[in-house]
Amino acid sequence: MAKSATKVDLKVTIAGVTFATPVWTASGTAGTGEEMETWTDVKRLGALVTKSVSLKPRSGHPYPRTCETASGMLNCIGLQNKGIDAFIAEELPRLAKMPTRAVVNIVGDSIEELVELAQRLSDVPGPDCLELNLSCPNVARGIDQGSDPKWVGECVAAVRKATRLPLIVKVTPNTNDIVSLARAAEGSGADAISAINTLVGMSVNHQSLKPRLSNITGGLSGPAIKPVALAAVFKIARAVTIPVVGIGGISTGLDAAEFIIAGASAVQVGTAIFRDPLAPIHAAEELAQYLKGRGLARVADLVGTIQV
Amino acid sequence: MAKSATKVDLKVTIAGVTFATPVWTASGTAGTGEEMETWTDVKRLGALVTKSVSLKPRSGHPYPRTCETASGMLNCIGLQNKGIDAFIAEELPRLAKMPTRAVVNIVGDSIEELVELAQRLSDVPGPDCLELNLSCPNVARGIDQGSDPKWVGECVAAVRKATRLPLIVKVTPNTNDIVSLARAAEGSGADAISAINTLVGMSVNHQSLKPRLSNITGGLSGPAIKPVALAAVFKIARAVTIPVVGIGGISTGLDAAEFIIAGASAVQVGTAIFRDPLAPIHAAEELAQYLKGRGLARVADLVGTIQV
Amino acid sequence: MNAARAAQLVWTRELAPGIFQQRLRLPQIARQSRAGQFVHLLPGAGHLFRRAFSVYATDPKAGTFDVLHQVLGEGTRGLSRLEPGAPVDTLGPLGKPFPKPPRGRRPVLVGGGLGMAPLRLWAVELLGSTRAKSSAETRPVMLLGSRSTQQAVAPYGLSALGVRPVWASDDGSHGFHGHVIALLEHEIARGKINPAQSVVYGCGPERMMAALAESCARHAMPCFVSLERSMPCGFGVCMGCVIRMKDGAGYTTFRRVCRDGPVFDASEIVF
Amino acid sequence: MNAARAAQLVWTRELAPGIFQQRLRLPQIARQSRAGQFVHLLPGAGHLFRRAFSVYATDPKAGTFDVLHQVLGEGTRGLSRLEPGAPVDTLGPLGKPFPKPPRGRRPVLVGGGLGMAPLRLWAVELLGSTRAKSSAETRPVMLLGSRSTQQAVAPYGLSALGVRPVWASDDGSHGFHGHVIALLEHEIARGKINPAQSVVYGCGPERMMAALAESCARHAMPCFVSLERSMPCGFGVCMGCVIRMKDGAGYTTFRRVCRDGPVFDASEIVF
Ligand SMILES: Cc1cc2nc3c(=O)[nH]c(=O)nc-3n(C[C@H](O)[C@H](O)[C@H](O)COP(=O)(O)OP(=O)(O)OC[C@H]3O[C@@H](n4cnc5c(N)ncnc54)[C@H](O)[C@@H]3O)c2cc1C
Ligand SMILES: Cc1cc2nc3c(=O)[nH]c(=O)nc-3n(C[C@H](O)[C@H](O)[C@H](O)COP(=O)(O)OP(=O)(O)OC[C@H]3O[C@@H](n4cnc5c(N)ncnc54)[C@H](O)[C@@H]3O)c2cc1C
Ligand SMILES: Cc1cc2nc3c(=O)[nH]c(=O)nc-3n(C[C@H](O)[C@H](O)[C@H](O)COP(=O)(O)O)c2cc1C
Ligand SMILES: Cc1cc2nc3c(=O)[nH]c(=O)nc-3n(C[C@H](O)[C@H](O)[C@H](O)COP(=O)(O)O)c2cc1C
Ligand code: FES
Ligand code: FES
Repeated sequence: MAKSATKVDLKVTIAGVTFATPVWTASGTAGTGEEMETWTDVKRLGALVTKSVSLKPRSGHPYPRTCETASGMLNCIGLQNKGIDAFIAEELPRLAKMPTRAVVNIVGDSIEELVELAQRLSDVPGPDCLELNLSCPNVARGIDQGSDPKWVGECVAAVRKATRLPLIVKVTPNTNDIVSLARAAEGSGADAISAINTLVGMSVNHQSLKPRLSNITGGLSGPAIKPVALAAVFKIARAVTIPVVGIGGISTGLDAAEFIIAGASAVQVGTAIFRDPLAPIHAAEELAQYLKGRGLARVADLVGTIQV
Repeated sequence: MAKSATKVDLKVTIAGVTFATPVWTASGTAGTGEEMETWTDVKRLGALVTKSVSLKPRSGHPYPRTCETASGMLNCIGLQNKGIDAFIAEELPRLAKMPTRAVVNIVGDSIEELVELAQRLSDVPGPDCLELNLSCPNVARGIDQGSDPKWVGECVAAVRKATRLPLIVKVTPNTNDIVSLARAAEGSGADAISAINTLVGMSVNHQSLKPRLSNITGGLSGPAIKPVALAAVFKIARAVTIPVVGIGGISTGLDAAEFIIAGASAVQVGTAIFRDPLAPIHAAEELAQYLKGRGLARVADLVGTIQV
Repeated sequence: MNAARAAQLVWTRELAPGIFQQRLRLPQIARQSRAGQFVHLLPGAGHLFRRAFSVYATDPKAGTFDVLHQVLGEGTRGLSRLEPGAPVDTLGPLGKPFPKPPRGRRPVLVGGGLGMAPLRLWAVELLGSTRAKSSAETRPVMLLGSRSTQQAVAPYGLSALGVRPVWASDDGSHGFHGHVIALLEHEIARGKINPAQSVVYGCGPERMMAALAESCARHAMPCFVSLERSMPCGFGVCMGCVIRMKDGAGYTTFRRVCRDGPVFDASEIVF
Repeated sequence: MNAARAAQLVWTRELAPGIFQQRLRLPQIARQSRAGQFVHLLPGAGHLFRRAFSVYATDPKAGTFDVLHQVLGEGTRGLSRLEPGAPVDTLGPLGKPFPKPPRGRRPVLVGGGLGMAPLRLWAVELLGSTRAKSSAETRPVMLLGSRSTQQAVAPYGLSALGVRPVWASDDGSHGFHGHVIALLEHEIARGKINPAQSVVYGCGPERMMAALAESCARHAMPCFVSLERSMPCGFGVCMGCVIRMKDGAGYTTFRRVCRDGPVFDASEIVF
C-alpha cells in the first residue's frame, strides 16, 4: 500500500446525502443535539442521529435506568421522548439550523405508526435522512418483530412508500440471522443498513437481590459488544449492496477504521459520548490520521478492504 | 433475612446427581481434566465438564484461534478433539477415577451423530451426566440448527431415547428467543438447561487488514458477556421447571451468586480459568462465604430469589 | 463551545478514614462554578465512565476548585490515589445551581454526610452576597448530620467566615443525638428557626431528602434539594439520571437530574 | 497440586530502551524451572489474561528467577511499571524444557532479539552439566542476532562463565552484518561450526525459526526451536496456542505450544 503525504478527505456519500465525516453520533446518546452544541463543535460531526422519536410522547421507564458492566453498560431508558408533535415544533427548527446532517431516528409500535412518522417528517425542513429503529430491545414487542425478516420487509416497504427521505434501517442483533434482516430491508427499498443496536442483558445486585434496572433487562452497549457488532457488520456488508453504518462499542478512530475495513461506509459513536462528548470528533481526526498513514485519500478506499 | 453463623452446605442435586458444589468448569476451558489435576484440587470442583467430543476426531481451525477483546476474548478453536473412540479409550478411565463429577459434553453434525455419541457414553464407566452442545458457533451449521426450537426438540428427544444418563442441554444465545429453545429441550426430556455458549464476534487488525482469527469470526466469552448470560438465565429459569446451569463471564463467587439469584441451580466457570485454574474453587469458597453472610444454609435457598 | 479539559491535581487530603478533599486546577471551573453545580471527573484513562462531584470550594484567583468525596468503589478509589500533578479529565461545571433565597427568608442549609459539600460553597456564596448587610437575620444557618464524630467533616473554611454548623449524629457522639431532620424540628420547636422566614436547602442521602421535603412541607417552608443519581453522561444526553415529577405526564413524567437539576424544588418531585 | 502463587518483584532494570530484566522471588519457580520453560505472569489485578515469559535466569538458593522482556502492549507495560515488593501472580514453570544434546553433538544456540532469554539459561545449564569435562568441543556456541547495538542485550552473567556470544545485527552496528541465520551459515562455511557434530537450539521470531529450521535441515543438523504463541491459558486447557505438525492428522494436526512445547523438533512442525 502506497504511503504518501495524502490530503485526506473524510467526506462520505450515503443514499445521495453527503456527510462531512463518516463518524456520526448514535441514536439515544446525543439527545436531539442541543447539549452536543454546548459541548462539541457539531459541524465536525458527520451527522447527529437523534434519540428515537415516537408518535405519542413516552415517559420511559423509572430510575434506575442504567448500570455499568464490564467494559460496557446496560440501559432501559424506555424510549423517553416528547413525541412527534413536540419534536417537530421544538426540536426540528434547531436541528434544521445545526451545521451538521440530521438523521432522525423513528420508532413505532406498528407499521402504521412508522409510516405516519415518516410522512410527518417528510413535509418539514430538517431531516436529511431517517433511521428506522426496528431493534429497540426495551419495548415489549420490539424484539420479536424486529427479528422477523418478513416483518422487517413489510415495514420498510411501507415506510419507503411514505417518504422520499433516504432510509437507514437499524436492525437488531438479538437474532440468529441478522443478515436476513438486512437483506429484507434492502429488498424493500432501504438505502442503508445500520447495525447494531444493543444486546439484551441484565444485572443483579447480590446485596438487595434486585435487578439493577427498573425494567429488569436492558440493552448492553459499549466496548464489550464491539466484537459482536463487527461480526454483524462484516456479514451484512458481504450480503447487501447498499451501504452499512457500523455501530457498537466504537470509541476511537481505530475502532472506526476496523468497522470500515470490515465493510462499513460510516459509523456511529454511542456510549463513548457519555465519557467524552468529543469522542466522535476525536475519532474522525484519528481516522484521518490513520488513512493518511496508509496513503489513502478517501474513506471509500478503506471500505470493505478486509483481507479474508 | 436472618443472618446467623450457619454451616453452609454447597451440595446441589441436579437430575438426581449430587455435585459437591454448584461451581463447575465450562466445556472447552478445562480440557478433559488432566491439566486441572495438575493445577487445582479437582475434588473441590463441582464438576469437570469436558471439552466437546465428536464422533470423529477433529483438527480444529488453524492458528490464530484466540484474541483478546474488551473484558473478553474470542475463540475459534473449532472443536479440536480426539473423537469418541480415543476419548473413551484414553480419557474416560482417568475421568472415571477423578474425585469429581464428570459431565461429558458432546457435539455432532447431525442428530444421528449425537445419538451415537450418547449411546457410546452410556455403556462405559465415567460420565455422570451428558451435556449436549447444541450451540457452538464455530461450526458451519451449528448456529442455524441450534437456534431452531423444532430441531432442538427433535434432537433432545432422540438423544433422550438413546441414554439413561442425565441430559443437560446447552442452548445458543445467538437467537432472538432462547426461551423457546429451552422450552423445546424441556419438552423433549432434557434434565437441565445450560446457558449460554459464546456470542458470535469478530476482531480486525487495522494494520494487516486481516481478521484476528483464522476462521474470521469466533465466539465471544468472558466478563463482557455476563449481562447477556444473566438475562438468558433469568428468562429461561422463569420459563422451565428443570434446573438451569448458568454460564457466561463468571469469575467470582459473587458472579455465581448473581446467576443463582437469577435462577441458576449451578454455574460453570469458563474463560476465568485461563487466568487462574483455581477460579472455580475460589468462586465456590466465596459463594459459601456469601451464603453464610446471608444466613443461608444451602445453595437451594438462594436459587431464583430475585426480587422483581 | 465548552469541552472536557484536563484539570491538574494540586493536592489530596484524607480528612477522615476514606474521606478525601482534593484540590484541582482548572481556571474555567474555578471561575464559572456556582454552588449546587457539579463536575464530572474521569478517575483515570482506564475508566469508561465519569463520576459526579459537587463543587465544594473554588478559588477563582488561583484557578482551583475543590471536591470532597468518599471512597466507595473503583471510581473514587482511583481518584483518591492520584498523585499531585496528575491530569484529571473534567467536564463541567454541570447542572443548575441553588436558586437565591426568596425575599425575607433566611437560608437554612441541611446536609447529611458529604451532602455538606455543595452547601458549604452555597454558604460562602450567600455570605458573599449578603456580607455587607450581614446580620443574624440573613446569615445562613447550617445543620449537618453525620453517623459519628469520626465521619463529621467540618465545612472547609466556614468557621473563619463565622458560620458554625449545628451538628447532629446518629450515635450522639457529635452534637445533637439523632437525625439531622429531628435536629431541624428541634430547632424549629425551640424557636431558633422560624419557618415563616426561612428557606431550606438540602443535600444528602435520598431518604433524608424525602424526610426533609416532608418536614418542610409540613412547616410550609420552601425547600430546595440537591439530588444524586448514577450519571452515565452528566450533560443531558443519555436520559439515565431521571427523577419522577409530581405534575409530569408522558414525556415530562421524568426529568434529568444532571441537567434539569441536580437542584429541585422539593415539592415538585416524587421521592 | 501446583497452583498460581504470588512472586515478589525484587528489582527491575531497563537494559535498553523498553527492554527490562526483572527479578522475582518465588522459590518453587527458582528451583523447578529448566531452560526452555516459561512462567505465565499476571501483569496486575485488572488484567484478564496472563503473559508468557521464558525463564531467563534462576538462583535456587536465593529463591529468585529472572525474566527479560520488551514492552509491547499493556501487559508488558504493566509489568515494567511495578514497584519492587509488588506481588506478581505467577503460574509455572510451564512447558517442556530443551532436550539434552545428542551424544557427540555440540550445542549451538541461535537467538534473535529476546529469544536469547531461554538460550541464556540453557547455556548455563549446559555448562553446569559439562563443566567438569568442559572443553572447546563441548562448550555451547551462541549466535545472537539483533537489529542494532542499541537493542543487543548481553546474556546475563554468561561472560563470567566463559561463553561469548557471536553477534549479528541487521544494520551491521553490532558484529556480523546481516541476519543471524546468515551468520550461522558463515560460521559453518568457515569451519567454526561442524554440522555433523552440532545440535542447534533456536529461539526468536517465527520467521527466523523457519529459516533456521530450513538451514539446519539442509546441513542435516538436529534443531530444536522454542516457539511463541498468544496463550490464553498457558497450561494446556484452551487449545488456543497451536502449531501445525507435519505428520499430524485429525486431532494431531495441531499441537499446543504451551504444553506440548514450547520447544519442538524443528523438523516436525509446519511454520
Ligand atoms: C450531582 C452529584 C453530585 C455528587 N457529589 C458528590 C460529592 O460531592 N461527594 C461525594 O462523595 N459523592 C458525590 N456524588 C456521588 C458520587 O458521584 C458517587 O459516590 C460516585 O459516583 C461513586 O463512584 P465509585 O466508582 O467510587 O463507586 P461505585 O459504587 O463503584 O459506583 C458504581 C456505579 O454507581 C454509581 N453510583 C453509585 N452511587 C451513586 C450515587 N450516590 N450518586 C451517583 N452515582 C452513584 C456510579 O456512578 C457508578 O455508575 C455525587 C453524585 C451526583 C450525581
Ligand atoms: C512461551 C513463551 C515465552 C515467551 N518469552 C518471552 C520473553 O522471554 N521475553 C519477551 O519479551 N516476550 C516473551 N514472550 C512473548 C510475550 O508473551 C509477549 O510479548 C507478551 O505477551 C506481549 O504482551 P503485551 O500485553 O505487552 O502485548 P500485546 O501486544 O498488547 O498483547 C496482546 C495479545 O497478543 C498476545 N501476543 C502478542 N504477541 C505475542 C507473542 N509474540 N507471544 C505470545 N503472545 C503474544 C498477548 O499474549 C496478548 O494476548 C513469550 C511468549 C511465549 C508464548
Ligand atoms: C442510553 C442509550 C439510549 C439509547 N437509545 C436508543 C434509541 O432511542 N434508539 C436507537 O435506535 N438506539 C438507541 N440506543 C442504541 C445506540 O444507538 C447504539 O445502537 C448502541 O448503544 C451501540 O452502540 P455503542 O456501543 O457505541 O453505544 C441507545 C443506547 C444507549 C446506551
Ligand atoms: C476457548 C474456548 C473453548 C470452548 N469450547 C467449547 C466447547 O468445546 N463446547 C462447548 O459447549 N462450549 C465451549 N466453549 C464455551 C464455554 O463453555 C462457555 O459456554 C462460554 O465460554 C461462556 O462462558 P465464560 O464466559 O465463562 O467463558 C468454549 C469457550 C472457550 C473460551
Ligand atoms: S446523566 Fe445522562 S442525562 Fe443525566
Ligand atoms: S495457551 Fe491454552 S492450550 Fe496453550
